[in-house]
Amino acid sequence: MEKNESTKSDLIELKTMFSNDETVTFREFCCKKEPSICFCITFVNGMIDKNSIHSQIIKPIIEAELDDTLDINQLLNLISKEIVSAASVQQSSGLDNIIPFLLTGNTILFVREFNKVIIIDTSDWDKRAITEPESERTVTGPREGFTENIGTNVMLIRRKFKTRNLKLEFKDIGSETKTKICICYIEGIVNKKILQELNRRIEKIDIDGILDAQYLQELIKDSPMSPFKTIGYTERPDVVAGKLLEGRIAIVCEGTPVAITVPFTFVEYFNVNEDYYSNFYYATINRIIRWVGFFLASSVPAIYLALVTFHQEMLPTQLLLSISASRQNVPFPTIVEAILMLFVFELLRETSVRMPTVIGQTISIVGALVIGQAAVEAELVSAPMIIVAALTGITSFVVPKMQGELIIIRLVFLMSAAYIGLYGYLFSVIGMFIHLASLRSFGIPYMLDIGTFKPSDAKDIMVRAPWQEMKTRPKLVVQKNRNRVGRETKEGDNGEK
Amino acid sequence: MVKNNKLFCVITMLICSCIIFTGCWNYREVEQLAIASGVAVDEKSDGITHLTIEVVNIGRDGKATYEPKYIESDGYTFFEAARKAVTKEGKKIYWSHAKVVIISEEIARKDIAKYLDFLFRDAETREDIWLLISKEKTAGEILQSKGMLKPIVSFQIDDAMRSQKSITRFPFIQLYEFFDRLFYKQVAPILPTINLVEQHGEKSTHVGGTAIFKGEKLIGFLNEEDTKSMLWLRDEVKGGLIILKNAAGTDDNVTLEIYKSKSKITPIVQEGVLKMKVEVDVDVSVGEIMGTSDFISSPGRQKLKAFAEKRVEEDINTMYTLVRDNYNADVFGFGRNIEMKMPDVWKQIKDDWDNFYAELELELNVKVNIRGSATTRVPLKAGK
Amino acid sequence: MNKEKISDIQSVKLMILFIFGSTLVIGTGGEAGRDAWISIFIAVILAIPIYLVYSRILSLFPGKDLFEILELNFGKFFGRIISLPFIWFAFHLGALVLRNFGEFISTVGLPETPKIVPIIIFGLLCIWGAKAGIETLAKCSEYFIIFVVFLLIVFSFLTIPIIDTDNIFPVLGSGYKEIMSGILSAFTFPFGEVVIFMMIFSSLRSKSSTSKVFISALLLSGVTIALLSVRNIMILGPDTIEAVYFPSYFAIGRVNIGNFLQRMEIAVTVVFILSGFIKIALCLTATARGVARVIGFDDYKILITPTGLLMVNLARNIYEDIVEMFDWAFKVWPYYAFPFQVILPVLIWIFIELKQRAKNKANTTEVTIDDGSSG
Amino acid sequence: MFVMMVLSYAITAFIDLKSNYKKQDKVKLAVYFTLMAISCAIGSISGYVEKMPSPAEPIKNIIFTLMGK
Repeated sequence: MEKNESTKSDLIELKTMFSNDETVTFREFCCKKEPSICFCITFVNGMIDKNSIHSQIIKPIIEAELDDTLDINQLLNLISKEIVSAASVQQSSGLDNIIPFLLTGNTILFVREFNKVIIIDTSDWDKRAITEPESERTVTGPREGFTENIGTNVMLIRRKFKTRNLKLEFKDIGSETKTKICICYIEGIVNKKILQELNRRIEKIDIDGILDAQYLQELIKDSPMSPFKTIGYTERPDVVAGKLLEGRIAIVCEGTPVAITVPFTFVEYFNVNEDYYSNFYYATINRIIRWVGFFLASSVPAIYLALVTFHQEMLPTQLLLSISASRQNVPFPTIVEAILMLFVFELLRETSVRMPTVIGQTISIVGALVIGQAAVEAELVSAPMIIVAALTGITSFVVPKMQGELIIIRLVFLMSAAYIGLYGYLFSVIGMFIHLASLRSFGIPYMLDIGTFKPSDAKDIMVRAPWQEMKTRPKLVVQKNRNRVGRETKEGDNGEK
Repeated sequence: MVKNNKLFCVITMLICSCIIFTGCWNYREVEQLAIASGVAVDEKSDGITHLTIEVVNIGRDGKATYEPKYIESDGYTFFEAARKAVTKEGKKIYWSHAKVVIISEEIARKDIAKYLDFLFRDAETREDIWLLISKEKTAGEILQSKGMLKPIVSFQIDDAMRSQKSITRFPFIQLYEFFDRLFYKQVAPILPTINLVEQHGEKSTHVGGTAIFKGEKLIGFLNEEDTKSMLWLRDEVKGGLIILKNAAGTDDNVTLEIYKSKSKITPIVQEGVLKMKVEVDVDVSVGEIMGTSDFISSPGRQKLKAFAEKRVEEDINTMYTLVRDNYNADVFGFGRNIEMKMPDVWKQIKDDWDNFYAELELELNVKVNIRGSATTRVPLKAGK
Repeated sequence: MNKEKISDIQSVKLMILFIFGSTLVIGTGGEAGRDAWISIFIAVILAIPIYLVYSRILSLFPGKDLFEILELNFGKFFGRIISLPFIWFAFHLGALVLRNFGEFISTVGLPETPKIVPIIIFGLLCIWGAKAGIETLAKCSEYFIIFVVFLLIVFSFLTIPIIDTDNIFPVLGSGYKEIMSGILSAFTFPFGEVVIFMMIFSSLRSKSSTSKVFISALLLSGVTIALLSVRNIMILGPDTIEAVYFPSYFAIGRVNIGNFLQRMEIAVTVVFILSGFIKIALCLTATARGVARVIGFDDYKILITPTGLLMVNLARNIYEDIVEMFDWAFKVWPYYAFPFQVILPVLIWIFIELKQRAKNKANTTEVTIDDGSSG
Repeated sequence: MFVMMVLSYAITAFIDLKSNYKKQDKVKLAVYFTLMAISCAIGSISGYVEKMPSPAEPIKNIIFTLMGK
């Protein structure tokens, strides 16, 4: 009877543990035929589906014809195999094992005072529906995006691969939160070295809680002080699928509607899933526009400043005269003007992101009026500077994933341009190149080796080649199984013609 | 991982601190500049350089206004005078956008190179400035005339110079070409000249004619007609008009418009004498016939062609004799031509080129091809 | 000592940028007047055997740089003694290029800024680049060369309206003496300077094609420099080239297309800064490697910052002014650099070759020489 | 000037070595700081002295004597 005592104390312990917690419910009931066999189920309100508890657990057990003579194991087997009709049922024992299940929406069934319990999956809590991702919109292409639920997210990825090669490895991270993460990759394509490196880094993580994938990102990325991302993220399952096919690894993290992908290279900033869903000429043009946008967003203020304050001879005479005219009564030096305007722009951007949408509109109108028209008329800033700030602001949205980085790059460029003109600007560009060239993401060079890659690897960088031409996966990431489009596909295409 | 971003931070820090602590050496605000658009150089009697600098005065009264402002400044050197102007203007004079330098005849006759050294040496001044020789008493008064279309005289001169291709009345020479010529002694430098003409009772500028230099000294002028003839020998005619007075024995004046012109200059040795063989090949169209003569029909065109060829030939010959005999300046680059095509001969005559040039004969062959008659087939006249 | 590896193409690109270095701005072979380009062509041809010597020395000992080779062949003490002049040469060259750059900026760009400012900043940048390692530099050079080639091509096309082909005639018009001294000047600056690469090329990924790397880089850059020299002569004429400090800068400055595309000299500056950065960073790497080897360090990177700062100091103090710099570059440099670039390497090569022969005779059964210079 | 120089060198050295100071052995650090000190000294001296001795002059003289000019 020692066991009985211990089980009893388990139940009692559980009760005392959650004595003030009203969400944890204990319900005791007995079998109709044999009232001596008593049961107690416990579950967390709000995380379970009451209907299924009622119809799959309580009702069948109460009505079941149980026999008092059965010993505990037989009884449990009988209940879990013949009576409880829930989808997932398992037996367990020990409080430490039980509590995590209880807190993730399972129902725990105590039989009499026995130490063994049955854990029944009745979890059902309110989830956000699968919606179109906000930050990565697409005109064509799928409209589904990740949600906060890791199960849904993994499901969204799995649905795209109907082979057993898709491997999903689950892990719990965080000493307090025990956040579930899932490492997804495709066996046979993935680079084993990168996988090992990733696992090694995940093992090394020592943190109390992971609330968002960003925590994870910062903990496992290379060169953590670099402003550039060496780990990609996306809200879209189709993008993840694409990256998996390129041999990358995706990590889905519980509670985060994004998946992170490794390794991440610089060019991926400029690749958008839309590219693959539209005509490749159009996609190529868009990509080039994105590169130009990056250049403009990072360099326009610096170049403008350098030209206006150091290299006036480079401006055409008419332009010089009109800039000079518009700056006639402006009280600030150009550099202050530039920093001020960029700051105001970032301020407006940040405000409008945090504001409710309705007020956001007001902000933009006020912003446009105040920093545009009125500021120029009051001769606080010059009109060309408004144009520069606006151009910079708009172009920085062309590469949305890079916004944070762009602010830093822009500021560094601007400061060096203010110091020694275009020379300073060039120096900082060289500096950026040194930094980028020395970065690595999980052993993969961040910037591509132009000289060592074959033209076939270039097909998905500045241009988006048609799929018939993109026969191989990127060499740097994938070492074996590089053929992307099989021979059959191509011959089939020809046959149809 | 090598932590490069550390140095990245250093450079950023250095840049920031330098801005704060040491000030900015070349940092200058654009509105702090007095943008010079042109300068006229004169010499005062006692060897003092007198500059008239045209500065664009930018105002902003609702919308931008640009007006010329003239600063006069003296100094023993060009640079001193230019720098002294700062005290009068209050802002630093900015030279990079200057379009025009007008040099008075007086200076040019003495030694033009002296005054150009600053323009050549200074990093701020550009090499694509127009250099003009004033035919008025002082160069300053040209700059201070009133611009007809643009308020700023220098900009107007700039526009006029750029339209050279359709006028062909002055040589198209930018400052750097003049420098190249100065460095290369064998070719005599030339420059366009500028003077004032009266229009609606106000004086405005007019560019036309050529100033001929020998070395750095001005030795004479060519009028506009001769300038065109000279440009033919330099293969620089790109367009313009040929005016035939009393063409082919009639009373009518005819204007031919030049489409294309090519002059081929080769030195030849004929009976032991070195000669320059010049073949001018001009494509023209009949642009205007002031009269009723028939120059459109085939025989008429032949007549016109023969007359035009003769006229051009005469013009060139007259000009050539004038330049050769009066100035003895090889403005056509014949010496350079000989050096290029007959390096051995050149080595022999190089040192005695001036004397040799004085005897150099021209073998001229002009071919005028009438390619069309603009839009009409007949001369304009009352029907019969 | 290092695990860095660079591919053949990367090293060719590094070498091309290195050779472009300050040459594109300062110009070379100016002694030959309008025949400078002929001098450059001949210098390229004359450089081929020397380059073969360099690559032969390297390919005899794959994976080793000059300093290690010297130690192996001359013994620890003598090897280090012989290393010293090479270290000095790399150090001095880096300082010279840095100074060229400083003079260039302060002459054409920022006359009111003290010369030392751009020198220090550029020096720090090069230190950063050198510290990032030769692999990073190689990768940077791959990107930079795109910009450089793009700018060179575009701006050479833009100059077409202002070129005057007459300027290069008569060909071979200047005397043979001038052409000869033009050849010497073009050989020592920039082609012979590639001797620096012997000190850093232990990182080549493939062993057999060292000579291919050297020769292809030489030909590509040599032809480019000669063509640009032709372009400059056509635009400026030999007399003006002689009169100005930075011919390319002046040449591009005359471009004016449609009154809008004008005043584009900054393109020359961009080319200079990009290639100069590579050149100085490589000189710095070579110096630091040499010093590390001589004092017996296993990691040269820690020495980059101090040597780099010393280089900045040397660059600052080496000349009084731009006049002295050009005087020195044209009159002294050819004779000064010649021993480092030709005499010493050739002597070393002969010594090593004889030693190898002797060794081979001693054990004829084992022939392990990697004959890379035959290609 | 002198203080500025020392400061800037100290900052440079600090940032240069911050990440891997502990990994370096004593000899290397000694050489490192000696070289930094020399360069710092030259740097601050050349701020005061009108003309620093430069290797350009002697090299020029040697070569001119060798070439017999």
